[in-house]
Amino acid sequence: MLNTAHQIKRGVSFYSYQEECFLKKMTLEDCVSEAGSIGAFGVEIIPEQSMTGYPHPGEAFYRDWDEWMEKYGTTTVATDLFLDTKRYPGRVMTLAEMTVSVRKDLDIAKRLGAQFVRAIINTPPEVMEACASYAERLGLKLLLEVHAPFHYEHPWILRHLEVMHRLQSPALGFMPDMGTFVERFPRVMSERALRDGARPKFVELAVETYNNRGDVHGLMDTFNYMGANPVEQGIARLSTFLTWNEPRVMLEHMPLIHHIQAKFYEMTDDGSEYSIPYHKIIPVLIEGGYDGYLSSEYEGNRHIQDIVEVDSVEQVRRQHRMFQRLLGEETTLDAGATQGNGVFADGGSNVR
Amino acid sequence: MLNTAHQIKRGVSFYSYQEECFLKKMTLEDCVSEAGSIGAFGVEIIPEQSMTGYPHPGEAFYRDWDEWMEKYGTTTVATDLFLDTKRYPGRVMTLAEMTVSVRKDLDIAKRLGAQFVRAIINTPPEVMEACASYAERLGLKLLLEVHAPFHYEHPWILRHLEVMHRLQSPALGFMPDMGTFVERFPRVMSERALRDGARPKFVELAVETYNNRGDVHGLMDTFNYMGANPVEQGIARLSTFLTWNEPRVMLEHMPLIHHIQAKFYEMTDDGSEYSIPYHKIIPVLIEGGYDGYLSSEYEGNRHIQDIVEVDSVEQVRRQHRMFQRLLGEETTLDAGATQGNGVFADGGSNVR
Amino acid sequence: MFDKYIIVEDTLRNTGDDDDVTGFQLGVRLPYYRGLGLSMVEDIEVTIDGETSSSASVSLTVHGNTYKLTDLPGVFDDRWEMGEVATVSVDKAGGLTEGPHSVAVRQRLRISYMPVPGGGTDHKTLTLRH
Amino acid sequence: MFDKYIIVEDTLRNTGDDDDVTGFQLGVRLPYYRGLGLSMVEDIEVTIDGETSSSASVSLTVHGNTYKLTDLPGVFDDRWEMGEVATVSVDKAGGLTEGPHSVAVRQRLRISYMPVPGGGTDHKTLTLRH
Ligand SMILES: [Mn+2]
Ligand SMILES: [Mn+2]
Repeated sequence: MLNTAHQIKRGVSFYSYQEECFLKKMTLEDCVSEAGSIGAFGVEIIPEQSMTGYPHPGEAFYRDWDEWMEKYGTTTVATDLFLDTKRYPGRVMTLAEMTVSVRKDLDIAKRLGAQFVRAIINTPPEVMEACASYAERLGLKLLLEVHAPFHYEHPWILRHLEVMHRLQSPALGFMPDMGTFVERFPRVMSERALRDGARPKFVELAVETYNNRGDVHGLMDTFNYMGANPVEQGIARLSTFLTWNEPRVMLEHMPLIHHIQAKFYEMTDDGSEYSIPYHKIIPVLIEGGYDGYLSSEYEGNRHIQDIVEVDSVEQVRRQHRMFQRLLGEETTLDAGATQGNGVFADGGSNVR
Repeated sequence: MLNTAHQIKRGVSFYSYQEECFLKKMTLEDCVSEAGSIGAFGVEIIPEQSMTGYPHPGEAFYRDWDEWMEKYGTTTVATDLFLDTKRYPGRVMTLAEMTVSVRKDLDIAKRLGAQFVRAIINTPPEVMEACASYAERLGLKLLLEVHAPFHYEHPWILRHLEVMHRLQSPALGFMPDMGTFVERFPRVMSERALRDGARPKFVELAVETYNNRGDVHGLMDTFNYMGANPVEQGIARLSTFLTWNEPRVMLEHMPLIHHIQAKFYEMTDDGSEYSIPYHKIIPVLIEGGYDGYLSSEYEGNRHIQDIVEVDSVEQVRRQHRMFQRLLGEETTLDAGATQGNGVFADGGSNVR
Repeated sequence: MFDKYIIVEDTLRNTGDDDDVTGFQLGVRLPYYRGLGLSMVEDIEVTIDGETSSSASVSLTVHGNTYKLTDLPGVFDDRWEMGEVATVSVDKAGGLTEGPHSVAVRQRLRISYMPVPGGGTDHKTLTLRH
Repeated sequence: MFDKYIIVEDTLRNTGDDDDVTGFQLGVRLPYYRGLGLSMVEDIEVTIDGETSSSASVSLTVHGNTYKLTDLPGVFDDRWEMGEVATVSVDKAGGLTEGPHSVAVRQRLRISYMPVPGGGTDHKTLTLRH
């Protein structure tokens, strides 16, 4: 596999650094700088997270952004939009209002120099259809994120597929989130449940049922009859939000897949993701001729922030060392590289 | 199939006549009489439904019961117990209290002359275990009802299987409810949803997703994003309570299966159940050497009571005509037999 | 499953004496296919013409035994039978006026095998006659 | 996901003049990984030493703009940014006593892609200093 030719590139979504950004330990420029320093040259930004004053951050913001891209050798690959269909109390937005909202975010993506825009899962297929030609004129692709527990045979995704196949627009497609390929129950989640008061027999049953591809939807009743407490009920519910799909399911839809959110929960000390088998995923992407980015999406912080200082930077670096290995790149990111970066002086590096 | 030898017998659970009993249109004796008259000689009774004064109905009740069995040629095959684990406000019963409750119902079953006792699904495996030898001493079998959405690989049923396989007690087993074999979405449910205000596109999507073995658990989010009203959300939820299993899954567990609740929602004018394929189920039971009863459980009333006067008697008769056909019995129950029975003079016979 | 049968037609009456009407009552059934121990009847909410009675003012009579709604959680030796028409009584000085009233009854039942509260709601127009 | 960061340490203060203390305030963050338009902030419940403030007494200040909690549903042109420490002010004649207080803040947020209300809860002991 190391010698297989491919065009897959590395990137990072600043979703990954949410803990440090939330706590003002990292600035937006720090995120860009860090991405560039690890060769994750394609950056993905969530305007509603990183742009103060969204949707009108001001010209200075865009000037700074363009300068950073230049300075750190990065490019804006993708932006992530939200669609606040419940913005107005007591009613859901009309399709026309939704279309206006999505176009506004397409404009922002264009101004940032992005190629791809993440349409959040609640975006109706009718809105995708209504925005396709607008996106095409801007040279953008509007990509529905397929996030667990959604999948390509989910009734909602089937409705989107109908529109995409009917329109044949180059501007519509999918952005799979690799959290749809959780092969075993993430350890950071089960351990957090234990710390929060779940009893071991409940956690073990959830983990075992999930890992054995059992009926996770049956866990709620089972836990209820076993006298579960609220934390235990939470882990039963969580089990139904996690999904394992065979990564080859992406092959059929590869013509519609243009960007990938490389979700991860825990990069272990031995350099692998505990729950998501990237060593099975990346070969499928290579086989399918995928030529876009693997855009890191670290989501472990919320599960460990109660016991350690989150070190998203180190986690992302570990994921990129793994990507280099699986993509056959020369491994340039040494373990321990974090230490050299003064920005994160107060960040713990022993995430786990 | 008509000539295949088998020992399957016909019966009826008085659950079937709940509408008429609730409205005092039928007495308990009417139920027994009706069962006898259609050759459903094995009767199943729900003490908490039919015994005024439960759990102490008085000696007169039992005397009447015994007389009716004699008079109408019927036998008590099964009783159905409930386990009110939440009887005491603010706490769940202890396992010891649950055991006492189940033993009380075993005593009632014994007094009624039953062979089998339905343990309701929330009965913990520990309680089944604690009651096994007591049931055995009474000559009873305590059978966990496997009701949709439960099935033999459900985490709760796996816990029960562990106990049954470990104990090897002749007193423990299963009572499958044929509602676990709903091959297509029951029409009485989809039509009721339409009458209650669900829009056709929602009902059609639920029915189609169910019938195509799609991801019914994905309907809730799909409907939510489509702007579903509460009735529509209800039909999405309902879709996850219905299940189709290949009837052959029973074969592996046949040594544990001693009684069958023949759930049905609608016997159509052409003499078949609209949603549950008894023509596929009964051959499997014959193949597996099942020698117990098919105990009718009519549950269509709640879905049609808003537009027609429910005629449970006619529905059960139709199911038994189907049983006679599928079991290779001489068909003795004429269509229209309802007319001859004065007890039901005010019942409509055109259920659908 | 038997929501439509909760409120029994033609059962709305004032209670007390002619010159001292102290409340009203009506006939109510459980919306359930079996009887239920009274400790699991969590609530019976009676709303007349849009006004919901306080739980302290409501009593339930089953086969001759009367309980205050607020005492039901502690009643472990009595049941409301399937289909039994119980009487729900509400304290209300002066009672209700003669003529039609919009009546809603909502019951919340604690059914052990269900993960969420059970029960049901019915709404009918009943006419109070002298 | 950021519940533990909702209440900002060391931010509890009385408001008003020394001789006319009219309430108290503290710093609060959204428990969410993005900013949110204020019309979708459905509730901010502040409980001090077990006593929950009435919604009419609560105001929110984001980057210098102050809104009454009850007016937030109609605010479509302002946002609470991710990680932004907003000020929650509560009217309370006399304010709080100096010293430690048990502070709980519960937020309910309307997140469109979620079927149930979002938000979060935090609980900390803050010390009010003069
Ligand atoms: Mn994602
Ligand atoms: Mn059944």
